[in-house]
Amino acid sequence: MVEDKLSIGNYTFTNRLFTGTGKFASKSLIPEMLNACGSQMITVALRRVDFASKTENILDYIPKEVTLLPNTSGARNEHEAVRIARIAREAGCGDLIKIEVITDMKYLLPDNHATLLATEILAKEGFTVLPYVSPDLPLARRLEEAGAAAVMPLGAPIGSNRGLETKAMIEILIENCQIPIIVDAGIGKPSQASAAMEMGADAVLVNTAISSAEDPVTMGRAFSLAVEAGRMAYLAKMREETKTAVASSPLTGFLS
Amino acid sequence: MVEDKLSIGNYTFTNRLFTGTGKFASKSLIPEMLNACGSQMITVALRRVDFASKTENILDYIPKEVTLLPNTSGARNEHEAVRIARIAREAGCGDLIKIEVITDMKYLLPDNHATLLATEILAKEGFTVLPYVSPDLPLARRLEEAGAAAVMPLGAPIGSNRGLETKAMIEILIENCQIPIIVDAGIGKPSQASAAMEMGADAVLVNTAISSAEDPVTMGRAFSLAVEAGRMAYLAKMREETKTAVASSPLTGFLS
Amino acid sequence: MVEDKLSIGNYTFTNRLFTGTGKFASKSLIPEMLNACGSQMITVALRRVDFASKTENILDYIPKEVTLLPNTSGARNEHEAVRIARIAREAGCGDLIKIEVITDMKYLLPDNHATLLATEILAKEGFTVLPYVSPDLPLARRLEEAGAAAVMPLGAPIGSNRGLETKAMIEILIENCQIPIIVDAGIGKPSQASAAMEMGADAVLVNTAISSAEDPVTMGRAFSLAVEAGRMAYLAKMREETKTAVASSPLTGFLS
Amino acid sequence: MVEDKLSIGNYTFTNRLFTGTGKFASKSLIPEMLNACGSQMITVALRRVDFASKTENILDYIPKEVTLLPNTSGARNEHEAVRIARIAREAGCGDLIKIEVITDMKYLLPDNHATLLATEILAKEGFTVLPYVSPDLPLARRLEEAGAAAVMPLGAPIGSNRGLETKAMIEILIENCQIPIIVDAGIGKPSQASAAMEMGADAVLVNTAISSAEDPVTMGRAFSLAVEAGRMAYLAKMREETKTAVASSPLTGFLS
Amino acid sequence: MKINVNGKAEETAPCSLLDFIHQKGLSPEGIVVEHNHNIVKRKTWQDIQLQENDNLELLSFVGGG
Amino acid sequence: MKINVNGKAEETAPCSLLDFIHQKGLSPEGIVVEHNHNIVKRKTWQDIQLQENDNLELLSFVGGG
Amino acid sequence: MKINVNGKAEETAPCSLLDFIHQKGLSPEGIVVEHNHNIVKRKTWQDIQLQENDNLELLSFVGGG
Amino acid sequence: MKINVNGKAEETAPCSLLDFIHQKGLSPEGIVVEHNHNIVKRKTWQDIQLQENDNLELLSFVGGG
Repeated sequence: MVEDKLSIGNYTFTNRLFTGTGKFASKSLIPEMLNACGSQMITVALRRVDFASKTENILDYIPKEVTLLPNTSGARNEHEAVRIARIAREAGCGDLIKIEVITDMKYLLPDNHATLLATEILAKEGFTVLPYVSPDLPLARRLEEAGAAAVMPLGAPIGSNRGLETKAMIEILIENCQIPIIVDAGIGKPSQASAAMEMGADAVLVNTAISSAEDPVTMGRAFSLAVEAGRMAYLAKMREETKTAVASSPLTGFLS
Repeated sequence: MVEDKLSIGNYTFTNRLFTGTGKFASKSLIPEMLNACGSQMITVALRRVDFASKTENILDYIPKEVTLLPNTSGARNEHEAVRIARIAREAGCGDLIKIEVITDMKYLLPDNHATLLATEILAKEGFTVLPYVSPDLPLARRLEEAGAAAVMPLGAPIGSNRGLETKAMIEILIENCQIPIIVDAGIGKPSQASAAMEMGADAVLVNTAISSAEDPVTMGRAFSLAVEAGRMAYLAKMREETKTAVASSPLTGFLS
Repeated sequence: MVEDKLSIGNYTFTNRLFTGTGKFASKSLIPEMLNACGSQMITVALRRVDFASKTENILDYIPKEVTLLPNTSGARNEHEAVRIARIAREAGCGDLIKIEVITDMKYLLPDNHATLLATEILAKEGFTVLPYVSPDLPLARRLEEAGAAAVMPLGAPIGSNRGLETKAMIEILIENCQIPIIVDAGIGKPSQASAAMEMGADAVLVNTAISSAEDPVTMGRAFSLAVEAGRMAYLAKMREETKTAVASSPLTGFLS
Repeated sequence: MVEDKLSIGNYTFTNRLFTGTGKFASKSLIPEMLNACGSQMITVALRRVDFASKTENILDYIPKEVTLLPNTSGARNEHEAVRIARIAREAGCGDLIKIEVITDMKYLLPDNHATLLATEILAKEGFTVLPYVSPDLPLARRLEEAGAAAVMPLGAPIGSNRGLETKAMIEILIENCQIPIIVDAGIGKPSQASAAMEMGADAVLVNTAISSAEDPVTMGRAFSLAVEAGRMAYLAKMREETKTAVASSPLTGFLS
Repeated sequence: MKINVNGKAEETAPCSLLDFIHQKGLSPEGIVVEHNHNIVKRKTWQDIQLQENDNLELLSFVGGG
Repeated sequence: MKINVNGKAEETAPCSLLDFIHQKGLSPEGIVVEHNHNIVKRKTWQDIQLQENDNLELLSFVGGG
Repeated sequence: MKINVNGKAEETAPCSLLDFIHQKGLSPEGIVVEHNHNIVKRKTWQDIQLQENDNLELLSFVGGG
Repeated sequence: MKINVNGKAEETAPCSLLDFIHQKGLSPEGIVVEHNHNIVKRKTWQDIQLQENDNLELLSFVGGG
């Protein structure tokens, strides 16, 4: 099989599991997890330095060959998202940005319209924009027109482990969008990541399900295998379901 | 992680994907598939030699290191199943036998009671008995008492690719049986194999979904990765679902 | 629409919701519930008289026009089930009997084989036998041959409110059995009862979901409406699902 | 139970099934269906008079006591939606309007943002606005602020009969919105309408599943019963699911 | 004399089964009786004289699903 | 004279909007009219004299979901 | 002489079971034989002389799930 | 003099931005600075003299999903 690469803007990936740096019991687990799963892109957030607790720099835990995907978490509107993106780029993290505009603190659902507005501005400024949104086809088309490099629909609320609860709407995005679809948020089990890839998603981003597992390193490996499995199955083309059985052994009686 | 082995009777496996030899477009795909997925046990069936078409011997396509699991397909009752098992052992295939007693030709559902009767007889004769059944806890306990080496509950009708439609009942077997539970039949996608392993199944047996894929070799590989992913996730302990979101980035606003 | 009657043995019903007398906070709720839902058959159990607590006779709470369906709960094997059935008939409750043979106290799953054996004996003795079983086509066919008047497959463990977790196997019974299929156990919501009827079940039996609701009388009414709705939909023939949309308004633009 | 009324703007309903006039084989089925289901509000569309085929006036088939809900189908943007709404009101249909702005002709998914813009304009003009949208909490909150009288989230693509595929997102709307939530589009079976009501939806709108049934009149009745059942169950409070069984008969053995 | 009732030994004066049931304060309706392992019809209760070591099972209907 | 009706050019003799609608064999009930892009109330139709190049949209309700 | 092979009558000259299998063009590996309803081990085939009316089942492994 | 750092007033002696960061015990790597609402590149920090009432935002990367 010819190598199967994923291009997002000018970036190319051979591993379709993207990861996050949130909620690890110890930051030292992050490089181990990355080594175990081979993820080539990982998210980070930006916040005011806390002088009280001299927190170590998260970047020190991320191997150089892994691409950084700063997010705009903490942004309550498009203006804050744009500001965070510019600061992140200035910090020398490159031009990738995951736009995350959240106003609801209970379900952490993205503000689709504010995310579109931020995407329009940042794409013009040359960012490689990955907007995190609720799956919505007309919006996704506007994101494409606005120059988004991919669309990141949620499967379920962030960190809920509820899985692909928006499956039907994500399938419609996959069928109708030209840019990559990366399922982000809510995936709690490798089987769910596999299912997302089987239906044609280009990649998945998993943070909580890995970082909050009892063994995050092994779980990271599990997710990368599942993502690879789902991708391979998509390429190897599965057969449709049938209502009745289809014999795998000869249907004849033993001696007939 | 200490090596994770599966013991069935006196046999030990490190790969938890079992495969089948049915319905490959070309038998030469079988060794390729086995090589791609690393499956260590594969099913075969027994039938009268067909003098008309000099069919090649299926065994010639199975590497010596792969364990053979003859099935009793074609048996309509416990007596035929016992007869087939004895012949298979005589053929030098060892003492493993998958008991399959089927009377319904539309859904190919197993006859649980006849399967129990055959299990009682064959276990006494020293066979390593793997009964293929509809998931049913009281029956599974009788199979254990009868000396079955594992229980093989169906996920859905053979070859239907419908997946884990009996999930709830299989979970109950996993929770309450001492011998290994191998999900057999109906699994159509890697994500479903992964889900079976995540819930604690000891192994899965996949034939149709691999052999009837457009690319069976790649699909075999996909299933083995998915099975490994599901097993790892089971061992690494996934967190429960939560109704609401659980932030992966700091919940504070960007500048607060 | 010509009246839609359900015949079970020599009994005929126009209401397809069967109910149970277990776990009502107060027995006086039973007649109210029956009045609200119009159920025409209700289950009762048989136990030793408890001299300590002068428990009132459950039968006093069941209107005469409602058919009694004694169950064999408490039976651990076919012999006890047969004994209970005979006693129940002697008590003047008629010849209806719900066979319930349970050995597993955690999931209360029926012993399919013991249930078949009891059915064979009791059908010969002229009982109208309703066996409660895990859905299993070959077994259901034997129950038919043994003279069962209906088959009562479980949807999920008794009282669990988990719904139609055995949906796929129940559908196969409905398609392949001649006698009525009554979904019993596990149904927790009216929508699940409706779904069972939509797929062609002949009736459903609901106890816990009604008796343990905050308002059992209203819940009884809700279930009877849902069962009627599902039955009507089955008779009125629903259209299949389609992947894409099918316009309900003209597809043309407003002024074109 | 005190009468359970639904208020939408200044309108009050005792029947929570809303219906549509699209795709009936014969218009004369509409009044029969309305009579069978008791629906108190029904949708209509507006189009250029077709001089070629003297089409009868759909309004002639709708009993006077049934409230008309004109939709803006055919609108490709907020401006056309506003224009259609004004014309509909002028036609003497009152001030109710279902805003439907659709650009995608394959899945007929609503344009959430254009719908919001139209809602802002029409609410100011005194319309009772019912916007049809993809379920999205931040958008729903803006619709509330804009003065929408209810939110109509889709369950699945129009006319697809796929059911509550957006269940998780609709539940979040129900939990977090003050105005009524009316599940519109995609509902194919009464059990799905029942499930929507059980989870707390205030009403459902069903057109295709009724009009395209083999017997639309009976199907209309089935849906109204299912909606009533679901509502009652919501009010009577269902118990949670439990993993294991909860006995409905005494757990003791028969003679112990 | 001693008889066995629902698995427990009891003392009772010689009497008919029907009398015994009345003594226990039970109303015959909805009660079923096994007398020495045979189901005995209600109408025969008054004719059945309890004997030393008789075994009685007095059963009734309770709520069940 | 020439007027534009539902996007198509038509010839008609000078007349009131109401007359025109009757000529088209339509019953006024359930019809809505835009006359030169303004919605015109039914009661005013008889007072509106159609002019050369007038633009009319005649609309009515149809089945929809 | 006449023997019965896999449910069909066949004519064959007297010979050993092994010879017969070779005549049929089969390679002994992966074949199992029931001779008059008894399974006969491969190493004994050459010693088994076929008799009039013998019943043979020649079986082999095929693809199955 | 008084300056505003991450939303809090602070006293500091006149110094360059780079010096100030060192005084706070921070290593410049992985820190981003907004000086009076403009992002200032790291290489310019030593040339920026802090003034009375300057506003500084010192930001760094943290774990996030």
